Amino acid sequence: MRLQIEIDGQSRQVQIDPADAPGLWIVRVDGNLVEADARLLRPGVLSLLIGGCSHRVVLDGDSSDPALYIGQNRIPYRVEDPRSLRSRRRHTGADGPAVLKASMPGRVVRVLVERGQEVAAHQGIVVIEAMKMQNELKSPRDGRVAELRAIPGATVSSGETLAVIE
Amino acid sequence: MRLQIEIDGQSRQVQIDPADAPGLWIVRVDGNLVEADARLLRPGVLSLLIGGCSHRVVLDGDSSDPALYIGQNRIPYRVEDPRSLRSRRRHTGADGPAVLKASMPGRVVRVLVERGQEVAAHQGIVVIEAMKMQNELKSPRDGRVAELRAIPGATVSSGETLAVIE
Amino acid sequence: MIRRILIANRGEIALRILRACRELDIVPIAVYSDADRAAPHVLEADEAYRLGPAPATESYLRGDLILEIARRTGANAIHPGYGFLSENADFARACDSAGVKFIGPPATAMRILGSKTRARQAADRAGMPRTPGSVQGLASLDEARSVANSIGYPVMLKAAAGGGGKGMRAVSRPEDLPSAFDAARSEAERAFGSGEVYLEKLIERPRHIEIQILADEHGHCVSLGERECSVQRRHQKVIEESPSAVVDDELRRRMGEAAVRLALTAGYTNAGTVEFLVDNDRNFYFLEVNTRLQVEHPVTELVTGLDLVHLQIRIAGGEPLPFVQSDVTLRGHAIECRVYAEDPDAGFMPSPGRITRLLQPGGPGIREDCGICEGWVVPMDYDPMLSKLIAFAPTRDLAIARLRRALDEYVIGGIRSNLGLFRRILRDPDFCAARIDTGYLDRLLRQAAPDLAADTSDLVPAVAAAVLEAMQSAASAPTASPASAWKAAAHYEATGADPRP
Amino acid sequence: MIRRILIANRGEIALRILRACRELDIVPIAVYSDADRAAPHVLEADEAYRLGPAPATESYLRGDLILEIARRTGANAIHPGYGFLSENADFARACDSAGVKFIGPPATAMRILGSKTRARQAADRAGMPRTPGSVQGLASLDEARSVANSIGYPVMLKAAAGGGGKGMRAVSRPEDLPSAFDAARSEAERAFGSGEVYLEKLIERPRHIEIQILADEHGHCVSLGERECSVQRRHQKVIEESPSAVVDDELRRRMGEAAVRLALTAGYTNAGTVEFLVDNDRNFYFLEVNTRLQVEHPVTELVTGLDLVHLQIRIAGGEPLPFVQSDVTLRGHAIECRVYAEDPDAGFMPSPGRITRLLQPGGPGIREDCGICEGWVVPMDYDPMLSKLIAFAPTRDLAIARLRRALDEYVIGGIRSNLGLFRRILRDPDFCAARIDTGYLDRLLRQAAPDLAADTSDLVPAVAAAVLEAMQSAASAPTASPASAWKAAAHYEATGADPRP
Repeated sequence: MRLQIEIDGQSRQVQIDPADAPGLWIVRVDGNLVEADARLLRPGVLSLLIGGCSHRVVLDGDSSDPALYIGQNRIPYRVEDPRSLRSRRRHTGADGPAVLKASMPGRVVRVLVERGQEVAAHQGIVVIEAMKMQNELKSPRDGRVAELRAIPGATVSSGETLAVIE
Repeated sequence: MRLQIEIDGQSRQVQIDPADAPGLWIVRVDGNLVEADARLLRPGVLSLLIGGCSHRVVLDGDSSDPALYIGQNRIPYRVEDPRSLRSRRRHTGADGPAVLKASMPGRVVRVLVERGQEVAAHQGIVVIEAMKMQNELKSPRDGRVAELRAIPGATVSSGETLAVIE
Repeated sequence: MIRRILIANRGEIALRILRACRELDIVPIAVYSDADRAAPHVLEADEAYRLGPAPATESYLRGDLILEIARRTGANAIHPGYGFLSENADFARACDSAGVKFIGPPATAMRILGSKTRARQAADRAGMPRTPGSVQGLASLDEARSVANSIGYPVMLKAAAGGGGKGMRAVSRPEDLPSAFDAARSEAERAFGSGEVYLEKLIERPRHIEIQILADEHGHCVSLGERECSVQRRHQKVIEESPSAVVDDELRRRMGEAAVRLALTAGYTNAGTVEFLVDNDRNFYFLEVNTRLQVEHPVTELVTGLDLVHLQIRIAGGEPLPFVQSDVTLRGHAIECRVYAEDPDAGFMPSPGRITRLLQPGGPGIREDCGICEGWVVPMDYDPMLSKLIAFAPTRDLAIARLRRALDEYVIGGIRSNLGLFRRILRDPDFCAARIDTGYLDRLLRQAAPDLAADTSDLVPAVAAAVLEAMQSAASAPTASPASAWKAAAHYEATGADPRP
Repeated sequence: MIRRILIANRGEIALRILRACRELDIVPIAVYSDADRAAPHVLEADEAYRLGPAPATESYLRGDLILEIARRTGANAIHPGYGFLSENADFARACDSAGVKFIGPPATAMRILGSKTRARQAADRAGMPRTPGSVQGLASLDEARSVANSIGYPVMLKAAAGGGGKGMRAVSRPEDLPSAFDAARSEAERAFGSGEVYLEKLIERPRHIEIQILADEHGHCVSLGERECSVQRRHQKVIEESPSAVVDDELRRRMGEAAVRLALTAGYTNAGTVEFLVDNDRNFYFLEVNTRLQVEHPVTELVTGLDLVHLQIRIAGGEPLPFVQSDVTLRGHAIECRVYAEDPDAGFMPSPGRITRLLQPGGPGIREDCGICEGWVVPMDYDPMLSKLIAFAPTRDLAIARLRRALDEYVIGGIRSNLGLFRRILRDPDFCAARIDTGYLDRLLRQAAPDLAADTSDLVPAVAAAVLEAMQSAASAPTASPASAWKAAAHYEATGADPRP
């Protein structure tokens, strides 16, 4: 099985095949060959032995933002799927409309702009509160508030679109 | 939804229907009506509030022998399925051939009888070892060893047939 | 005789009190908001009653509802925990009127010590050192100016009703006083409904050291050693320990005696904490009193061998203290980390949400007072504390080593936490040498974090990701997308989600 | 300087030692059998190496393989834990020859104290009270008869190489001696490869009380108080506590001094335990020495505030003891329960298998030294210990209450455990009053168990079962069988099972 895996922003070519015993895999990463002894202890918790070194691997995040805890280090990763362009989406939109998304789940306590208003980069757009802490979300660029979905008092989830700046 | 539920050997008639709010159920047990507020916290762990009393319910066992921990009490139960006779199977076989099953997973260390041999009730048939403890399994009745599947040194799982006494 | 206690709180402290109730054969009764229906404290209680919607103002702050539930369920005492109604003198009085024992000091003592200016007056009556400055609210800018001139700059403006750093302003030059005075007043007015501010000498690089006291209802009061709480961010404690590296037996005795005198002067009963600032020359200055159980009480429990919640309940039940001051001895060293749902790598942004995976530390010398479990959705409506991780060991060095070990075992998946911050602090040479003051953590955070991130030339992450992918691919149908290793694992969380009818 | 320790053990004690290594900045190296590849001690170690197939004789007892791995991986010390190779003098000597530090006493001291007859001779040299009887193996039935007649019946026959109750026979009448003598000899021969038996006076209803000692390699030895281990089943300890209700300061001092003398006489170093029987008049009699860390060492750690595994490692590294006898004080009370995979309701039948669900206790005063986790398959190949649950509190009564509370929080699903037995013991009036001796538990188990089972007229189980069924039915496709509520929940375990390629 051939995979392209992006680890913390850097892309690696990986070839993985089952070895001759249960739990063993032959893995080639960018030309380096290792034998990995891997057991899934319960969903999302993997014990990985490579050359005698023991690694506790814990899956974190979700499909849009997967990560691994290896020991205590949280490492974002992405398995690139050649059949879709999904993995490239995050790179789009530098010049197009900028979408302001909720960086945390919370309640909208204040909306600081109006639809159609001209705004500068870093100008405050919306204030969200969670866990007794208020967070002011700022415009990612100069532009005009093309859409304004945030409604004071409403609950928003993380990643939800609050406004679009054109 | 109508159910027949056997709790620790005693059969109850239960009617359960969702109430008007999420998590709430109207349950009638043998004519007693209660409102239950139930949340599955994670698979197999249920928080149940009935009239202000809080119960921690944990599923245990498997399909052939389900049980609930309610607080610290382990309570075997069985939801009887009118479409099958499964629930009655355990009552069969009082006069027919008696099947000697492994009462725990382990290794067969000794087989004390031979096929075809006449045995008395409570006579030792097989010795199994697990966790440094040996267990002698005894014949459930007088009879003849019609089948003998236990092989010294073999690993057996719980419930596996070791011998049949006719 | 206290038989049934209503626990008017949530999270780890509700569980903490619940456990003490069980150990004393008392029925624990929980209350919950809609956000907490599936919370551990509801699961573990004998009885649990709904208060109302998620916002605290509609649930845990509704003293009227809580008293109504206490009456209906026959609870003859209420433990308020910390936060919420715990320092609300009106609620304490209402409990009293309703014939329900409030587990804490009487409303009269709370009123005296709850206001910082009145507490400073009480400190003077008790002959206790305090920072130079006013002991009453400043009537005008002129008065502020004259006090500041008499004690000398730098000074600190503080809200009398304050807490959590709100309504505070440090002023180092006379010309900055007017604007600071206005700002502190209006911030205090907004935050506490009272614009009363006072002024005190600013202590440079102070340590925050506090004394735990315990007073019964028969006039006996003891002190239980100190806690050093100098590791703070925005005036919020982050790490607490006992004993303090700068407090010797003599200083401990003097601070303890001062705290006990203040408590007796104010007619205080039950558990309380007298907070001090300690300067470089180990002079101590009265700061304020917290008229309740503190978050950080476990470090005192570990070094004294006592159980403060047991003792709170026994005191509230009218029992005399079962020991005297000379019976109190400190042994070993305890350090506590407040584990929060916040992301130190992203400006300490709150991180509520579902805990998809939880690997908790354990073993010798580790105590975790925890309010979460796998599958729990941390609500956005309350403070971000998830649990308190506490290490106990014979020495401070070993307590630090033990805490590091426990932090390395700990994984909280699905949300972000500040576990990484603790890993950093506990390896910082200044912290390890106990060179700390209340500005320590802000200084540390201004430095670049040591790069603990994975070496990208390391093969392990790529191998791990590939194995997970291959396992998923082997286990699932051939139509499965290769980019979905996480999905199989996430299935459990998905199916564990409240499947509503 | 010890830098890398190979941990030649499994389960909770392997994790216990691993944690101590981390706290001392030592690299922990695990070994495992095929049954333990997915065990917690492998997951948490820095390095882990396969020994062989599941049976202990092919894995954890393979000293040759273990030494080979130590050499290959640069481990300069081996911690044997308890059981397996921990009391094997040949292995200790082999480590020594290989230049790998064995963390335990020297082989010479193990040989003296490992044989019960040689240990009795050493006790005589140390001037320590022991039971009347022989100090050498009995050459013949005639010799046995003459010793028995001289000390008087009842007497006890014991295997010199014994342990765990094997090769032991109580004899109350002279006419029973011949058959008991033959039986004890042949049982000892089968179990230990040595038929050497000796004979001692049988103490009636004794308490089992043992002294923890610690000796450095510079001639210093201290005692760390006692543990009472009288709650036993078939000569296996079930509950241990410290201090003992019958040991006062004076008796503790005398027993401690005797134990230290014995250790010094035998040239003992590192941690060890001297076991005694104590009769109704509080006379103590030397029983035997365990030349290793004991399962029940945590109760001593909790009341002394020390870490025995840290101290073992420091002693093995050549450090002198960092304290003297007068520094050792006991505070509070600790009780430990050995949690086993066995079914007390079915003749204590072993219960290996997958742990499908695990709810673990926590909070103040609770320590769990645990070798399991959710999803773990408890192998059938080793002893049934799952974890040790230990409570610490200011008094024995509170430690009991705390342990009850923790047991009520604890759920181990998928396999059976003896948690229910502990719930029963900790509510038994005799246990609560400390009226215990080594026959206590057998007597308790002969009584009918109090009926703690659910009242079948209670609605709760039926409601719970119905709700689970209805949730499943609502969540799943219409074709689902109604009798399968457990299936959805079990899905997680099923998908968690090692998905082989």
